[in-house]
Amino acid sequence: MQTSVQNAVLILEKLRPSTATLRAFGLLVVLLCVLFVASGQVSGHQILDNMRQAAPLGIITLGQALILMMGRLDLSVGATAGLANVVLAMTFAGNMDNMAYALSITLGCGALVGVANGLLVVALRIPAFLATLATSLVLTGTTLVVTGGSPRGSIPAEFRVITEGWFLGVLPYSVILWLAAIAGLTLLVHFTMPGRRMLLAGANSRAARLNGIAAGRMIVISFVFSSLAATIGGILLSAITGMASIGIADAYTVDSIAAAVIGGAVFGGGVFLAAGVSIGALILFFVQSLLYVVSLPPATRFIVQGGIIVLALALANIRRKSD
Amino acid sequence: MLNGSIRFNLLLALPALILTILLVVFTASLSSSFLSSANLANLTNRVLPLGMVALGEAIVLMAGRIDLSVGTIMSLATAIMALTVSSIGWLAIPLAMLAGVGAGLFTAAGVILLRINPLVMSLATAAIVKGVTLLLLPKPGGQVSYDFYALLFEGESPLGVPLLIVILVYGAFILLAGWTRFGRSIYAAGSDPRAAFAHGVSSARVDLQVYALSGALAALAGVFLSIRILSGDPLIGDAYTLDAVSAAILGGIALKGGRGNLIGVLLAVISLVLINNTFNLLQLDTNLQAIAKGLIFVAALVFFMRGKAGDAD
Amino acid sequence: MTATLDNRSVPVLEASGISRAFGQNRVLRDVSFSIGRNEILALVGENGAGKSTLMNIISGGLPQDEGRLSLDGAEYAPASPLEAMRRGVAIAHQETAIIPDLTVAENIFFGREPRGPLGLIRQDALHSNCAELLDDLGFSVSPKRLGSDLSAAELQMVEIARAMSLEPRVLVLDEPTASLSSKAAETVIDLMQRLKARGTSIVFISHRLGEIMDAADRAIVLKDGALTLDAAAGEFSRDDLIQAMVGRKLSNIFPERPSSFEDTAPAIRLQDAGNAELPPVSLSVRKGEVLGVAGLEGQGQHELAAALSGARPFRSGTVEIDGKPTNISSVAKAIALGVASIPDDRKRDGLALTLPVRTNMSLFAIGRESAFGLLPLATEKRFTEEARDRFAIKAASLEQPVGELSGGNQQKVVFARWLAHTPKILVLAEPTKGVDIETKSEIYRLVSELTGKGVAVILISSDLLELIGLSDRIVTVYERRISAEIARADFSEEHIMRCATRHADEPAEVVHA
Amino acid sequence: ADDKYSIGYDIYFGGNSWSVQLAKEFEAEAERHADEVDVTYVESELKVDKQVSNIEDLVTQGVDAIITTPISPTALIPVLKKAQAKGIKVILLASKIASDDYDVLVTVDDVDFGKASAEWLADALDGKGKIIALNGIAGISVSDDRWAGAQEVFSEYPDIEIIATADASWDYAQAKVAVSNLLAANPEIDGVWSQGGAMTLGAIDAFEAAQRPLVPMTGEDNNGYLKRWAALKDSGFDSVGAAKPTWLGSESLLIALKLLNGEEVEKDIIFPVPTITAENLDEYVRDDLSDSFWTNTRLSDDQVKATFEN
Ligand SMILES: Nc1ncnc2c1ncn2[C@@H]1O[C@H](COP(=O)(O)OP(=O)(O)OP(=O)(O)O)[C@@H](O)[C@H]1O
Ligand SMILES: Nc1ncnc2c1ncn2[C@@H]1O[C@H](COP(=O)(O)OP(=O)(O)OP(=O)(O)O)[C@@H](O)[C@H]1O
Ligand SMILES: [Mg+2]
Ligand SMILES: [Mg+2]
Repeated sequence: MQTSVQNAVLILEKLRPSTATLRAFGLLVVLLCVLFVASGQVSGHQILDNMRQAAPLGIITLGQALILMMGRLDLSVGATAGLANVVLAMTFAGNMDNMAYALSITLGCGALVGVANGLLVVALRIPAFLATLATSLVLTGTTLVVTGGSPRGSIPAEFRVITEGWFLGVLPYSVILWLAAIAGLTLLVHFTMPGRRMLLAGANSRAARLNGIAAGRMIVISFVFSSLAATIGGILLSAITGMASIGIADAYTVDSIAAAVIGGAVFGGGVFLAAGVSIGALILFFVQSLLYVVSLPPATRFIVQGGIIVLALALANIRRKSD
Repeated sequence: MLNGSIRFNLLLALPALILTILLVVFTASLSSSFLSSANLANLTNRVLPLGMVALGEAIVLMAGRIDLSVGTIMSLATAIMALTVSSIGWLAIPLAMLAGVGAGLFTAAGVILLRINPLVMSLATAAIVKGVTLLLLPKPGGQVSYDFYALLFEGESPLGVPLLIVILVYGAFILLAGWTRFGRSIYAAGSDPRAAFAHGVSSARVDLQVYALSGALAALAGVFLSIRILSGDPLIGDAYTLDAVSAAILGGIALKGGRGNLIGVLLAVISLVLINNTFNLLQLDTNLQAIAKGLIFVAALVFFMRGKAGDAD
Repeated sequence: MTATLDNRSVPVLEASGISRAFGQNRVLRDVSFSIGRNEILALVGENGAGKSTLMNIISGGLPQDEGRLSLDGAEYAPASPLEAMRRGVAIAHQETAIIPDLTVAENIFFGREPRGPLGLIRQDALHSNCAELLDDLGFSVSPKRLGSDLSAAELQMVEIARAMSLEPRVLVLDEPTASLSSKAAETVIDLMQRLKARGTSIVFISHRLGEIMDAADRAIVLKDGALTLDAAAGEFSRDDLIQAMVGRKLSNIFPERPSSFEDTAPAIRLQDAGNAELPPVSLSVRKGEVLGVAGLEGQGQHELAAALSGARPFRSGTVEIDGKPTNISSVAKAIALGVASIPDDRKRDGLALTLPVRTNMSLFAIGRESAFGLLPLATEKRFTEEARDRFAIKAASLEQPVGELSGGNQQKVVFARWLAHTPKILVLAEPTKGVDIETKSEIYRLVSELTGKGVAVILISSDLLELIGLSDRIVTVYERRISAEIARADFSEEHIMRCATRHADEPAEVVHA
Repeated sequence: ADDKYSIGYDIYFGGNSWSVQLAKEFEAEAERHADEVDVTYVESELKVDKQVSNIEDLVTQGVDAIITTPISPTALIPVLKKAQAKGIKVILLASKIASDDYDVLVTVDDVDFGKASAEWLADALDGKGKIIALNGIAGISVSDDRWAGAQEVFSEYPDIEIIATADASWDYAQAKVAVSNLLAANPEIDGVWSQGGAMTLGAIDAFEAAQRPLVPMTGEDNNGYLKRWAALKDSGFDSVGAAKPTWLGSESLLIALKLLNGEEVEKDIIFPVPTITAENLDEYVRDDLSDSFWTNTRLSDDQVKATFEN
């Protein structure tokens, strides 16, 4: 049929990487070259292995990017990932038999955080960044109170396959999960009606409501997605460390914003580039490796991170102006 | 005098006033030591750093911007103090403030020249300042001369130097905000930048001014803090960012700019300081303290942000 | 300053050969004109013709690329609005520049506040000075009210007062009446006459030709940045203005429509329908009929629109659509029932400004054709391209953010959204606010096309000519109640205004229109 | 209640299991002396300025003694001076200040801690071999002191070569990454000197992942580490568990009571470092208790279970 051909063309058109994504990709390649020169060894296997470790940040960044698309900011992703880490270890208690229970409780907690964020924003009309900041405070406080400062339990070694194992020895499982998240969210945002409604609700919720879209619900759902992404990131992180620690995921909040911005996310909202922001997460990760290789003090990591944010936004804004 | 928009803005300080009075009455009636001059002196000492950093944050918020780097600037100032007081003496204070202004100008430059969203730009500044601070002073330490401490915090009377500084600085800024053309331009830019522009107010200039002020005041807060702890600490200020934003919002400064009064901010700072003191003096469970603070923050958000914030923020 | 008739011919301000371009866009081409002493000069032109640009140049807001200005015969090249003001040229902007969180007085004297010791502003003196000024101008606005509390008309008054506080010799008013009801607009026109009597020369921009015919001493017309007409009052007609603006005759912008509805059944009927904000109303609209709703600002017409659109549903009474009782309980329900609404504030209520034209336009078209919740990409593409062509929407591409479009084009995007499936009932609120005459006539043609298909239209407008030209029947609202129903045969501006300013049972003599 | 002593206890941190257990030991001891003391707790969250405020408030309240774990060596000096001037007894628990404005310091010296584990490792290697060192956080006095003690010992063994050091923040994951890298770069590693049990766990996992035989490694007295050690013991793994015992918390109260009762007390009470070796490992390791629990304790099993549930 002609329409199906037409549709295929349109789908391909939509999948064409945006300039922001290509720019991020270029930056990544440059970075890898520098890393290669500095360390004298970069293999495909090594890159995949780094991707494996970058997967938690990558997936959390996807959630952040979704919220950015809605013209908002989620400052609770770090605390949410940390909560997932503590809850997962506690419910797993080192025993693989508890897997279903542990995963469902952890994901459930994550979803609840998202609902809470969404309701604060929609029902109480608190600006998102303050609402999520408040949530992150409450989460950090609650975690401390509940665990008394020393989280319990552990992640069984069998479960840690999801971050340490490789599918057929060629592709790490966590990278597969990450790619699936990219594909899923791309499908949702660019190819489905709910995604479209979400986009409109984020851009102007009042207009969306007056045009018959349940805008409040779409905003709450987007926060649930973001919190779930943070939770999955926290689960992967737990699988890497094998145990629970407090505050272990705090850096993800700023890192995820930085990665998203590097990958082409726009503050005004309306843009969602799953591939771009994932590359952004990789860039951040490789920058850290680079600092490690050239043995700069850990403090430089903050400076480089801040610098990259400014640079990425500056490039994007200058481009937009000259367009 | 208290005419026009000033009166509307004063009304916004009412909730902070009520909260402060409630806390004072409540604690004073249950603890005999609360009103002792030693305790009041302790309280003014604690108001000093938070008061300065919240003041800067409030001015930025009045202009419709936000500065999430103030906490790291405080840390930077403590580091500069700890590292340089021994060699250059009191000159360390202007040096630290200069660094604060520099950080503020950096944020402003990103906001104005590169048109980066103020929230993210100040987050980026925060990351960079934190990195620089950790390079200068990787761990808590250094030495701030006891002379400064003796000058500021020694003595058990609340009528000391800290109170004087708070009164002078807040007095000056209250006049500046309410009764000068400079203050008007801040309110105007925060209220509606386009309209303000038509009135000859350049929002770029206002941005530059408020971020520089906020950087300077945050650094001043860091200076006081380093004197209080007689050393530097590269992470000590981080927690103050949130307290500064909370104090400004609790004090009635509208997040979207254009509204609020600095008297409310001072009252909010006092009530935040009081909460901690109340819990300690009344020997209440310390876990509840964190929750109480969180609830007050959320309540402030609900009272002040509700309905005022636009759809997208 | 007293003016004599002789002074009229002496120009206060003269512009010759003014050109200005923004990048490739040549907005003004060799424009020359002059403003006489004690003259009300009307400046007319379509959207984007360059009117505001020209006035910005005169008032120091923009430099020209070419051409010269002179004031009282002397060279005049203001580098800033401030300098222009000092030379006696002030402007009240098209989009009023009132700071919402400052009071009227603080706004009017912004940057020129009386100051005492230490350079501190004297608030009391500021407000009393302002009270004097407002008194003098005959405005009854309190100087202590906040800008955010003012109505559209009051905002415009304060904007004018601000310009007047500079005691200018030339006052530029850029579309001062665009957002005002006829009644409020009259007050502004009245003020212009009073200022003129005091010796102020006024340049006045408006899209409402009626006002221009009434008030202007002279009119100039811009088309695509060039001057196409310059004539004194009495030397031009309404049609002349239109022809100069549009470049062709557009004598009747209102399409001919059949007006016999005796046999058709009502598409929608309200019986004592109301809610907390709206006392019970009863009305009905037949298929293919346009019911106009006239009224001063804030008489309940927007509450009616909100209830019909499902945003603030009716809570009492009955609503029948196609004879069947129903309940418009939500916007989604309204859409399902075939009730389409076009809001008066398109930026706030209608569009997602940061999103592309395509996304904004395809909202409803794709919803119906979506299978398994997937976006029907082909349908979207076909629909948006068709709609763009059909409505002649000017946009760089369908991917351009809709916020970058001009106001008229934004309005067309909102209209186009409904083209996907013809509604049964169309509720239009101020459909042509700030829209130029050519686009207006396109929108009117569209309405007529829809009524031809049997769509019932409820048209809420503050533009009386539009109501008269388009409606089959007009109801007037006053204090949230219907005060009269007027048949087409009885349409006249005077009669409608009379009905719109009194209760249904009030005797007509009491009213001074 | 007037005849009871009032004691202000500053919980300096509630964010890791050691600091939590330290406070619990104190609490348990205070319960045992419930008829003698009334305790006011304040919480400093590892924030220097908050700690200053908290101590100020304790002084205001007029407690009889203050027990605190100074976060900074300088920050508390003025307020502790004030406290002493008011006749309040000041007991420093597990951490020093840079002046003598206190009555008693009760702690275990971190230099001794480093020495104890270094000596064991030197013995285990017969005084020769290539080792790597895992430190906490450079600049934190605990980490610096322990490393200084260890270096002092190793300097006496010319045949022991420290081929690399890494700062792994007492963190399992960081230690694992660091050791993996070091293993890849060095074909021979004969021993691991580590300042923390979690880091040692990371090192063990890195060795196993690289399929390299385990070498002698030093560790701490936390139960999780001891369990792993016990499990590996039969396959030839050897280790030592040095301890900064949490019972210092309980000791601090006993000392405070002595002070308040007017007994003579030494100003600096520095306990020797308890060490766990393969011989007495079984006395310490508790399979039935949580990994998080620190085994040099005076807490009852029930109290441990209440603190660390599994
Ligand atoms: N910020 C902007 N960025 C890019 N293009 C713009 C921007 N603002 C306006 N334009 C372009 O300028 C053109 C005219 O804009 P303008 O706002 O002057 O419209 P207008 O002539 O006043 O029309 P209307 O009466 O319909 O509002 C539009 O076609 C738009 O594409
Ligand atoms: N600052 C600007 N930058 C770029 N283009 C501009 C700018 N201001 C105006 N324009 C362009 O100049 C043209 C004329 O705009 P202008 O505002 O003068 O129109 P106008 O006649 O006042 O229209 P309206 O009736 O809608 O007010 C517009 O099409 C717009 O594209
Ligand atoms: Mg326009
Ligand atoms: Mg215009």
